[in-house]
Amino acid sequence: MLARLPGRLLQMIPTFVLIGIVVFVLIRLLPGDPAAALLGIHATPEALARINAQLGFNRPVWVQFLLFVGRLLHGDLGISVSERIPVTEVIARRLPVTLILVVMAAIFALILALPLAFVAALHQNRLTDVALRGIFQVGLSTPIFYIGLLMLGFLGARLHWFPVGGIGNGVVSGFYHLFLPALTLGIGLSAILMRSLRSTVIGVLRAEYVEFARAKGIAPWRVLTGHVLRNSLITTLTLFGLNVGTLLGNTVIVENVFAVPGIGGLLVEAIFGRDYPVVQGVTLVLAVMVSLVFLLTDIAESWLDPRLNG
Amino acid sequence: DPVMGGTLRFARNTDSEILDPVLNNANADIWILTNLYSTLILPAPDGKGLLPGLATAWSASADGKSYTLKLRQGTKFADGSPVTVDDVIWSLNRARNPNIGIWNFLLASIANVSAPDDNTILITLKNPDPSIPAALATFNSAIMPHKLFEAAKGATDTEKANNFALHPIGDGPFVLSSWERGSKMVLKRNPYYFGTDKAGRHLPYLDEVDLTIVPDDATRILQLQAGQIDATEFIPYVRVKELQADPNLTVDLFPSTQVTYLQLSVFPKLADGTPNPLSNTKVRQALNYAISKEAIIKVVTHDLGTPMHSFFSSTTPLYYGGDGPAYPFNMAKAKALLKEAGYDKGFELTALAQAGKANDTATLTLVQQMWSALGVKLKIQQMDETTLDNHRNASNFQVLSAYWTNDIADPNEMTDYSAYYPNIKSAYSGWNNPTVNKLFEQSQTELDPAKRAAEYKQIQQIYVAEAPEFFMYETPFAVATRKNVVGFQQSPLGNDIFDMAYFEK
Amino acid sequence: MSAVAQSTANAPETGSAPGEPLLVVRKLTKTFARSRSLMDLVKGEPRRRVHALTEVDLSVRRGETLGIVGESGCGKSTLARCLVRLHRVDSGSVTYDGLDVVALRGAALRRFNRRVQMVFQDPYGSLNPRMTVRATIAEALSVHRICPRREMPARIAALMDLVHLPLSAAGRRPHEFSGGQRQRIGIARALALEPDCLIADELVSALDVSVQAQMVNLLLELQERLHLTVLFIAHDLRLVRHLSHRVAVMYLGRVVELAETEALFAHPRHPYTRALLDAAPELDPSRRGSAEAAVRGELPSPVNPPPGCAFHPRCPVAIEYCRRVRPELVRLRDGRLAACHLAATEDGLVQSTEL
Amino acid sequence: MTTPLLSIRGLRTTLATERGQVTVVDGVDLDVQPGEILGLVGESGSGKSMTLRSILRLIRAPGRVSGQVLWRGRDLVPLREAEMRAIRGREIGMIFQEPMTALNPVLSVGAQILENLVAHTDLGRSARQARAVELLDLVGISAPAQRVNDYPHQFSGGMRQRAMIAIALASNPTLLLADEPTTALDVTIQDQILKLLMHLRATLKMAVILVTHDLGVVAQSCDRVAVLYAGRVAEYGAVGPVFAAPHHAYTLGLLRSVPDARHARQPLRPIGGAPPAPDTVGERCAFMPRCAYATAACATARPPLVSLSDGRLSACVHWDQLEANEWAAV
Amino acid sequence: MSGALPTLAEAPTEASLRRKRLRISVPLTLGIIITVFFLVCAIVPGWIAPYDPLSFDYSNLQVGPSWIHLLGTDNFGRDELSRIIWAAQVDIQIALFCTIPPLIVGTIIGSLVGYYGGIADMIFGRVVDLVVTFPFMVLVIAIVAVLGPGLVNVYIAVSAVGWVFYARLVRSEIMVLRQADFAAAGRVMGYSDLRIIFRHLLPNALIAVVVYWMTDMALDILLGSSLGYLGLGAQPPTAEWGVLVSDGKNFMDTSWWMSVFPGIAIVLCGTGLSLLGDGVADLLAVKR
Ligand SMILES: Nc1ncnc2c1ncn2[C@@H]1O[C@H](COP(=O)(O)OP(=O)(O)OP(=O)(O)O)[C@@H](O)[C@H]1O
Ligand SMILES: Nc1ncnc2c1ncn2[C@@H]1O[C@H](COP(=O)(O)OP(=O)(O)OP(=O)(O)O)[C@@H](O)[C@H]1O
Ligand SMILES: [Mg+2]
Ligand SMILES: [Mg+2]
Repeated sequence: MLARLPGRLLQMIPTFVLIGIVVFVLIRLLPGDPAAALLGIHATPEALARINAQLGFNRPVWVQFLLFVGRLLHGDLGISVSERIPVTEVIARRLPVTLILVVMAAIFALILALPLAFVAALHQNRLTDVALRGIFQVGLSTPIFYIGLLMLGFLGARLHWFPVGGIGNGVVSGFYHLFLPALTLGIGLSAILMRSLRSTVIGVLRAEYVEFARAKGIAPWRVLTGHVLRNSLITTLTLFGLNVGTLLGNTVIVENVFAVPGIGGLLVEAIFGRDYPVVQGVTLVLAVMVSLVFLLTDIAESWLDPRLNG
Repeated sequence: DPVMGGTLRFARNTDSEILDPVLNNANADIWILTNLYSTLILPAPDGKGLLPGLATAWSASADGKSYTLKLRQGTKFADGSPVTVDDVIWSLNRARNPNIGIWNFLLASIANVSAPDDNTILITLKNPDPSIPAALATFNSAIMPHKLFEAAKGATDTEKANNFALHPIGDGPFVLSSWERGSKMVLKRNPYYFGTDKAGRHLPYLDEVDLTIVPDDATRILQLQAGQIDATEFIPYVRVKELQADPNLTVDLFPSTQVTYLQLSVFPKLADGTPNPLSNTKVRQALNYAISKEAIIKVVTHDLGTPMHSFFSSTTPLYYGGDGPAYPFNMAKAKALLKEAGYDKGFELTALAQAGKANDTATLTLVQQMWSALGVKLKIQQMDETTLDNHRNASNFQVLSAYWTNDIADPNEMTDYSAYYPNIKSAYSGWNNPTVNKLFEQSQTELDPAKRAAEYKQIQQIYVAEAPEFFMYETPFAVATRKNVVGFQQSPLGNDIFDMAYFEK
Repeated sequence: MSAVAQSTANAPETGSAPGEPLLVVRKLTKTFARSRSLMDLVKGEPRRRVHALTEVDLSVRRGETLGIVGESGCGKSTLARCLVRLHRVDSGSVTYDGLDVVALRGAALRRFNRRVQMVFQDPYGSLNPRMTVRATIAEALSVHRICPRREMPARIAALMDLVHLPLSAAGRRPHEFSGGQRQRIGIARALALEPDCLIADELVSALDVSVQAQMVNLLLELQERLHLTVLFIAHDLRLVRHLSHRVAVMYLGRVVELAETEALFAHPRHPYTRALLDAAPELDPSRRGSAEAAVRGELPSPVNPPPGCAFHPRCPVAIEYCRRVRPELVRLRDGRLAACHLAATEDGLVQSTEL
Repeated sequence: MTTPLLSIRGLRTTLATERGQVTVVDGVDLDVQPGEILGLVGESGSGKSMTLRSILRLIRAPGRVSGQVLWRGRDLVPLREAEMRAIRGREIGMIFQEPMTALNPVLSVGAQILENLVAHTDLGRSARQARAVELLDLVGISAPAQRVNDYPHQFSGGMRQRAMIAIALASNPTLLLADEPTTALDVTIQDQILKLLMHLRATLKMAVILVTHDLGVVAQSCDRVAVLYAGRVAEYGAVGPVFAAPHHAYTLGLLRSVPDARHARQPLRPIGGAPPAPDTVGERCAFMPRCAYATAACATARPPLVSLSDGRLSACVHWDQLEANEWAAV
Repeated sequence: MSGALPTLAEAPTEASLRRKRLRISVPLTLGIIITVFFLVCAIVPGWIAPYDPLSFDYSNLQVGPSWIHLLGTDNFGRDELSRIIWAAQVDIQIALFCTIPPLIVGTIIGSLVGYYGGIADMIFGRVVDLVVTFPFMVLVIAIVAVLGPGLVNVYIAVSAVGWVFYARLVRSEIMVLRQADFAAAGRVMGYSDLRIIFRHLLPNALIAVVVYWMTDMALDILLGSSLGYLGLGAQPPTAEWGVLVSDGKNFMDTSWWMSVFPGIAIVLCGTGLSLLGDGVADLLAVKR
């Protein structure tokens, strides 16, 4: 894997360029431009022209793209149209929150899905299994904002166990505040993971090497931890990598419900506000982030699965 | 008695974008700005009158072509530096500069601002303008520290403004202490603020206001109920009754200038070239009659709204509501009018609404149902705000759900926008009434209040009779606070007024 | 059934008489590229290759059965696949009845495939699990327009009878058959095209002894009836010995010995052949072999074949010369082909002083 | 005759499948003497692997094992799982049919050996490590100290099989259950593995049950042979006599299916048909439909395994009417 | 030679095999029942729904479940049950129109790319990266914003992105299948590539596609809800489960039934589809 790392990194570049172009074109296909979004009902042709000229959005798209790429090479993503500060600053402020949120969500999803998938797999087709699958099916079919509001209503407002939205001040309080949104996101993801994980575990449990381990006379829990868990984790990781995009997409909703100033909400706001520089910047950062996650899952997979080191 | 001190935690649904009085354009900016900057004249909290601000007195010359204002002595910016006539002149000149921002039209009649002495400001006008005192009480005329602004980084006014607005120093009751974009804004008491209460105590009472951003209505209310915040605005009407019943909460319904209505295009032809049935006055009247405002007020505003009598709100100066609600529900009349107009077979209309605004879609859903009795088929299409504005500003729409809040305590802004053709074709509707146009132009220079009132009465009557919009309702601002919060006010223009707020012991 | 036999009999004679070489392979080389990491690329290391076949020489005579044996991974399947053009060869030539097989493409390739068919090792994998027997055979018939649509049922019945499958099984899918029956379906499908050469890659390896025997009988019967030329690839020396007229022994991508069956089994000349025969367990418990294994070590990696004679690391009689110089496949005195320095010396083909 | 190490009587194993309960081992009787190699042959699906797994009770619920498995006089069938674990791997080792799937691909070979040592020995960490290397050396893996941390995919097929043997031998079992240890391998490698097993048997005084398809393997390596058909033992006896004069029509059929060097390109005499699916036999000789000697007597009941002379057992009604095997005459 | 003839007496007869092949499991039966129920709702909602889903009743705003209104009424006094039943029409439509075009296009592209590999596969790899790197929902939101809200545009947006997931799935299946001997056999038989791809390989890849398809349908109904939350989904007064749930959001405290019952409909439909998917996969699976 480590030998292939530089290759993987190189491979990302065309992806980023492609994403850059698609985003550039897509956002400019939206009706209205940053000036129109800024001015709203106060827009007059003169004001629009003045502001677009100020912001440089009156030039041909390809010129804008080249300028964007040129600035990008200096680490400059431009200035946010609506917030009027550098996009790098906007992202720097919002990204960590989302990162923590997503990481916590991933952990929650694993904590939920992994043991429960095991329990379900070990009780295949018995009541426990059916009940667990039923619960996760509900999790899978319930809109994420609804789960979020229920969490807020019960665990937050009613029981006062958790703060009702926001991100608090400081690290400890930050984690405390992000608990519910991360859990909400995690539930959604765990429902996706659980389904395939269960069948993976069932498959692994049936594998000959598990039988062989039993034939060695080692204890059942050692069989589970030493053989089944590790092999199931590989599939989980793959699956997790595939669902990072979904997870990030759901942050849009969760951040809205829980008043978390993260990057998902920012992106949608920026799309609606025609804040071209922010959309471009955030997309790029997301692409880098997701690619890194892919890379990390790849590395973790090859660490777990020596066959991949071929 | 008011208690000094304390931190008020207030949740808003969206964050401000720029805290510059001139360059802003979003309500989320405007409604917070008055806490940071003072104007020469202050609007009364009820929106009806004007109070002394940085100027203690003002008077117009006999010909109405100049105003003289006396500056208050010893006022300071939040950093302790004095407010000088230079700051005033520079600020007003910046505010009326046609190349900066979009609010300069409010001060368009000013020809020159000067200072005969260190305590006096003389404003000369191109023509008499009765709305100047109100304009000077509007956020964009705020007085800013010239030197500090110039010291801000950047080459152009825009760049300087962007940087200055990150750490604005103003002369309002509060000063920005920290700002985490999209999440939280902390306002600290400005110790140099000139304002006092009736008992002579220095305002504001509060030490601090924490403004947090919570986009989701339901979450904001949950936070309030959980005691995580002390107050919040934009309570959905459906929740008002329920929250009023909560022993821990108070729900205030502040009179507002907010009106909700459906904007129309009355051009003879639509953007796609097909004939426009709404260009026919009778059709518009018929459709207006066919809308049961009572039902909408009941279902959508849960009886918090009131029917419109005019095209602007009853809280606006020079409002005329004497003829009663516009177009009370009358299906028979509606049918008759439509028949007269030759449209008794019905037709199709498309209404645009902003995506995610539950009330707009609810209203349109009701209208859709009501009109179906006339054979008028209404299609509803939601879109994001910018796309909607794009349709509006290109006059590319038939019906469009809209609401309005005044920014200035004068009817001229709304009239200019909605009823006066030469500027923006009466809000891009294409409604062009020469009488109204002439009356409005006269009223803009009319110094006699009675005559101006008469002109406005006529404008409103013509407008209602011609029905270039579908009248819906006006609504108060619903703000919920914890029981111990007293004195918070929202002006009819929407400004959040924190300087009189305090915690009851 | 008779239809099949007839049409094969009526196939135009293509010149060469029985016993003449039908399929001639010359210096056939096939390598597979291994994926190369970026690091290798940066370091400028050449792309690593699996040397599956190296300069293989072979000829199959019309109507004969040529057996091919060798260890797993020595290139038997690769050879078979190259012959039916499933692989593109790197170099060398394959001539079939005067036809240059390597250069074939499009319609000509399809015509060639009609004449040379292959049956695969894996009875589970070589049939489309979703197609019934009837559909499988009918597809072959209709794609090549072997017979008019109305005659198809009769032709299918004839083919199934030929391989001893009951007609009632025509509507079933592969998973409803045993391994031996599946191989029969595979053979029926191949025979549907009326080929004159059949390449059987480990046709019976996956089957039980009793079923193996059934298949052996079937192959013998078919060859008799349809005058097929057969290339029989197998692990099992007993089977190869039973079926083949001649046998080729392969080691690490090369043919190391090729001889008439009986001669080969009686007097193996290549040490590898000898090891192979020694290692094969005899069926007679009274004739137990030595307690020592016939040959040490494992098959070397085809990525880095050893220099010199590929067998030298495991060869009990290897001398220093074998480590350096690769022996050519030469014709020995007794007419067989072998690639061994020592065998060549024994026969006086090489002066022992040269070694 | 000495007391057998392992004595199996009426072993019956039932598995739960989609079609319901299926009996795949249907009353197997077997004896294994200390230090002997017992060959277990039979067609695919005859229940060889299931018999081995049943001995170690590696049958998952709701599958069931019944009958008697006397291991040094102690019946394993009623033992609790924990007691069973002390026997698995410790006293009875097992190697599985397919080394590719039976070795955990994500654990190093060493780790998989160590597991066994941790469970069954009280060796210290370094002693275990040393033992693992020693084991790999024992099964003939060159440079064992370097290869111990390799993963299964880095081993060739033959080496994987050796690694499995090393794992099974880790705690010096008295009996090794070897399920087709050579089927997937080439003749030369098969030869090496079989010679290794025989060598280990001799040096470690270990008994082996060797499952195989290949009659040649039995002839060359086993002391005694049991022929399995449809979940039952058809014939049992010392290898030489059984091969020379099979006492079951099925054994005879198997031996005749193998090509004979003297009759090249002559039709063979295979057993017709295919073995029955488990549980479709009914009350008759399971081999009857394929048997050339079948008579009405075969159709009345499943013939029991009866003891014949010199320790041979057969379940054939017509055992004494069979022709002798031909090559035996040579 | 008769000895070589396999005896088929013990083998199950053709009829019994067919019966076994079609033996329908309990989960599958449940899946079929649920799916058929919703299909009936979608096809003839008018026969089942007790009320007009659009007619207002100002005297019965937000009344809870009762015998008159089994599932209560919404803030316009519309019967919730009737709205849920009529919504099935829209949601089944969403489930189908959001998935069938990507299913077809993705399957074809995935098959070709998986079989031929090469440059096309590399380009496809980049497209996959592009799509998976970009949060799906955001991409759909952006495309819907470009095209304007409304179901048709949602279909276009989801299809524009969704085909990639099908193609990726099919590609990896085909890549494995093309190694199979029966693919090689097809080539040796002189079959054309297209015949091998679409007649031999693809049918064997379809199980995975069917299972994914069923899940995808359920997820798309949910996506409708998220878009409804943002106002970009079905346009009023059209009832759609997701939009009903998100409309009911404001009434969670006062009128829980407005969001809970449509939510249950989503869960039920999703469960039905996934049971159906698993069951059909079981039926189609080739036993070995
Ligand atoms: N498609 C391929 N890509 C890469 N390497 C291959 C490929 N096919 C075969 N090889 C390699 O070529 C060599 C010869 O393989 P081949 O399958 O021809 O051996 P074989 O003699 O048929 O073995 P077996 O008896 O196990 O079937 C092996 O090392 C194998 O790994
Ligand atoms: N997990 C299982 N579920 C159901 N039936 C099974 C299972 N495993 C094996 N069987 C059946 O049990 C019977 C005996 O199988 P077993 O694996 O013991 O055969 P075997 O003699 O070892 O065959 P082979 O030579 O193919 O390994 C067969 O009919 C097989 O189909
Ligand atoms: Mg092969
Ligand atoms: Mg077995």
